[in-house]
Amino acid sequence: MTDPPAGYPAVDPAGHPAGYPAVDPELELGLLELSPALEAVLMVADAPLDAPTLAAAVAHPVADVEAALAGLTAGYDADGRGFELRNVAGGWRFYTREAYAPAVERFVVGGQQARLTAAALETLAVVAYRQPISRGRVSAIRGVNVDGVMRTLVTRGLVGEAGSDDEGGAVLYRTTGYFCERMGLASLDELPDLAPLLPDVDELDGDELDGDEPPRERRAGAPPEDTDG
Amino acid sequence: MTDPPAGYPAVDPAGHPAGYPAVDPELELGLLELSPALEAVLMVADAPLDAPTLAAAVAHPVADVEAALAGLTAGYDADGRGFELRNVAGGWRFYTREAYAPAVERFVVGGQQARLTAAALETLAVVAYRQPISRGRVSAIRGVNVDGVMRTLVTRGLVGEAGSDDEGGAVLYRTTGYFCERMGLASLDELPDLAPLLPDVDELDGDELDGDEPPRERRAGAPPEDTDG
Amino acid sequence: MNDVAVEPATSIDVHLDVFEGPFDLLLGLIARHRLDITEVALSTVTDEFLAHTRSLGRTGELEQTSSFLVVAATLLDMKAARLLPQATVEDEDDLALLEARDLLFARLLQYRAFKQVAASFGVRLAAQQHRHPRAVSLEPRFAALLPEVLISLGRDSFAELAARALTAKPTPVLSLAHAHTTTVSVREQAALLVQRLRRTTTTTFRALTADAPDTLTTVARFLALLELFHEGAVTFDQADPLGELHVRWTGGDDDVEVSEEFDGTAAPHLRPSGLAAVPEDGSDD
Repeated sequence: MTDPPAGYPAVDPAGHPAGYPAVDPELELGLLELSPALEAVLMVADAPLDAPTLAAAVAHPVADVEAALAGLTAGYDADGRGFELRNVAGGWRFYTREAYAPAVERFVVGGQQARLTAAALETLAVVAYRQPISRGRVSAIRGVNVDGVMRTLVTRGLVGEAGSDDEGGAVLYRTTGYFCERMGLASLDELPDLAPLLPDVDELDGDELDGDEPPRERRAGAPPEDTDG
Repeated sequence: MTDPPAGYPAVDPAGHPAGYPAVDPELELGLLELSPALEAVLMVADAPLDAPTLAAAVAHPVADVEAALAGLTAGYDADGRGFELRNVAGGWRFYTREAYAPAVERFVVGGQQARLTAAALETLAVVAYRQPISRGRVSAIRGVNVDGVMRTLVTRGLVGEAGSDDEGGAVLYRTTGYFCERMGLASLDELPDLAPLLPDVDELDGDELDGDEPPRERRAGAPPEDTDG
Repeated sequence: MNDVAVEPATSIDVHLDVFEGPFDLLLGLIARHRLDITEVALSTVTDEFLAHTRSLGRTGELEQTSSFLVVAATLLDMKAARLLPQATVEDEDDLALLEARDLLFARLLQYRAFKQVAASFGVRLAAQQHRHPRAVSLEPRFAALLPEVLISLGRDSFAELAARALTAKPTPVLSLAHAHTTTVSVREQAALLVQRLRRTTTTTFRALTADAPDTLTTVARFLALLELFHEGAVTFDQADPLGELHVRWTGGDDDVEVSEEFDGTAAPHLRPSGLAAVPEDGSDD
């Protein structure tokens, strides 16, 4: 077992010789070849699997597993396979490659998700960047009541409850792992920075911006925060 | 598109020059590359697919598809991938390779699979209270596609098929005895009555409840007859 | 579940019927005039904004009007301020106006930022939708190894889960708790102000709103006053720069008709928005 099988890239982000993690040949006895073992496990998974879970299954160190996953991903890309390995929502999963969607979608009928409305997308965006956040604060930012839309997002599994506000006890919302999956994000850190889109607002108190306690608006009597009690 | 992408074997059991079926370059315009397109379709296929089905999905001639499948199979074998393409009873499907079964087994029994996901639980709850019910109706109620989740529930033995819809012929699902066992119920009668938990029926707009249900059942807001007695 | 298409990335062309609240409308109007978000832009679109707020009343969606009123009040405030002698900022009210103006700008910009990322979310979700995850049933040999399913819910929680899933619109119990359906009519408030102004001729805004039972009434009186100003029935005056805002009756004894601009005809009352009937943008369900 000195040569990796053909077809695996001789790329190894961890600097190991040939696409496989360096394992002392003595220790390697009885161990499964890492990359194909990972392929086998990923082939039966129906959710993204994180590196520790995979490491436990293939009985290799997590660091080696991570290196092997990166190698596989690069290899599938270089080979122009019809599938790809993606790191989404903190785990790894096989996906079909976008270029072959026409073929996949001719075969998979009815699998299309209904698209989100502009209202739902805006609400989702606010939750994504300001989480955890109450419905009232999302309402204040969007200027409209968001109860119905938030419910839709929860039903779709894109948003979930995340405890309640310390002060008012309002339910707080956050995005879910499924949101990252659908967006193709490894984690929320990959969301683009909002700051460049927000010129000159730093002079203002953030709380006021979120509509929590804008004195003027209070006077005007209409912020919808109290909807969620 | 004269050279196959790297990673595909230059083996062609059908005798074509380079791993790809011979296609007149003129005709090939606008066509998807055959081998990766097949990989993509097979990646999401749950059941073995025969060559004509695959040919329809990828829009290539059946003979070319057969040659490409043979090429892919040989390639995976030569590369020592963790998966293989098997022709079972005339259909093709991805399977894990026998050599890596230990890793797959460790993953399967590893406990990750014991607990149901939130989506699976919710789908199960809808089936339990509205059985027999089609996947389409569960989808309409939950607002998401439930194909994958329903498959999981069937695989886990919690839900089973129960004939088909009178009208559309859609497959209907019901909970199984194993479901009752796992819930600690002697029978479905022991499921708590839903009525007190549902808001006043009159306030509900049926259409919002679940898109395609007949008004009668939609309004009922209670478990179907066979559950309560 | 209707399938409304995701708006294109630059979606600020206005369909007044489908705007998403006051900020959306303002942005749309400003974009239609091809303006940047500036004070001039706001004043340019103030009338259109008010016209739209008025039409909301006509179409019987007055519940939604209150969230528009917050913005309308600031816009009118700004407009009124420009009609007054310019001076340096000293008074608390003027500070409040500046603050309200800055806040409106900031919230508009913030809303625009979220609108932009929302559009990019839409594009991304649509693109990602063409990458299909593998999710197939386990090969039978492995399925047989699956551990017993663990259903961590008790039967009551399970029933609650079912009820939640089956209920598209749970009744908003909390908001009903403080649902006292007061309504405030700008027209009625105007009539009240006319009465008082005829009696006293000169007074201050502070005095006119001192007995307002709630903030909504204050807003209504403020709007009524601006309407009266529009009709030439009152003038505003400040004795010293940025002193108290004095209101003087100039309308004589003839009847002054305050338009139904803010009240509309279909539903002639403003409702506080903290009630159950807060505007829903539930185009989604």
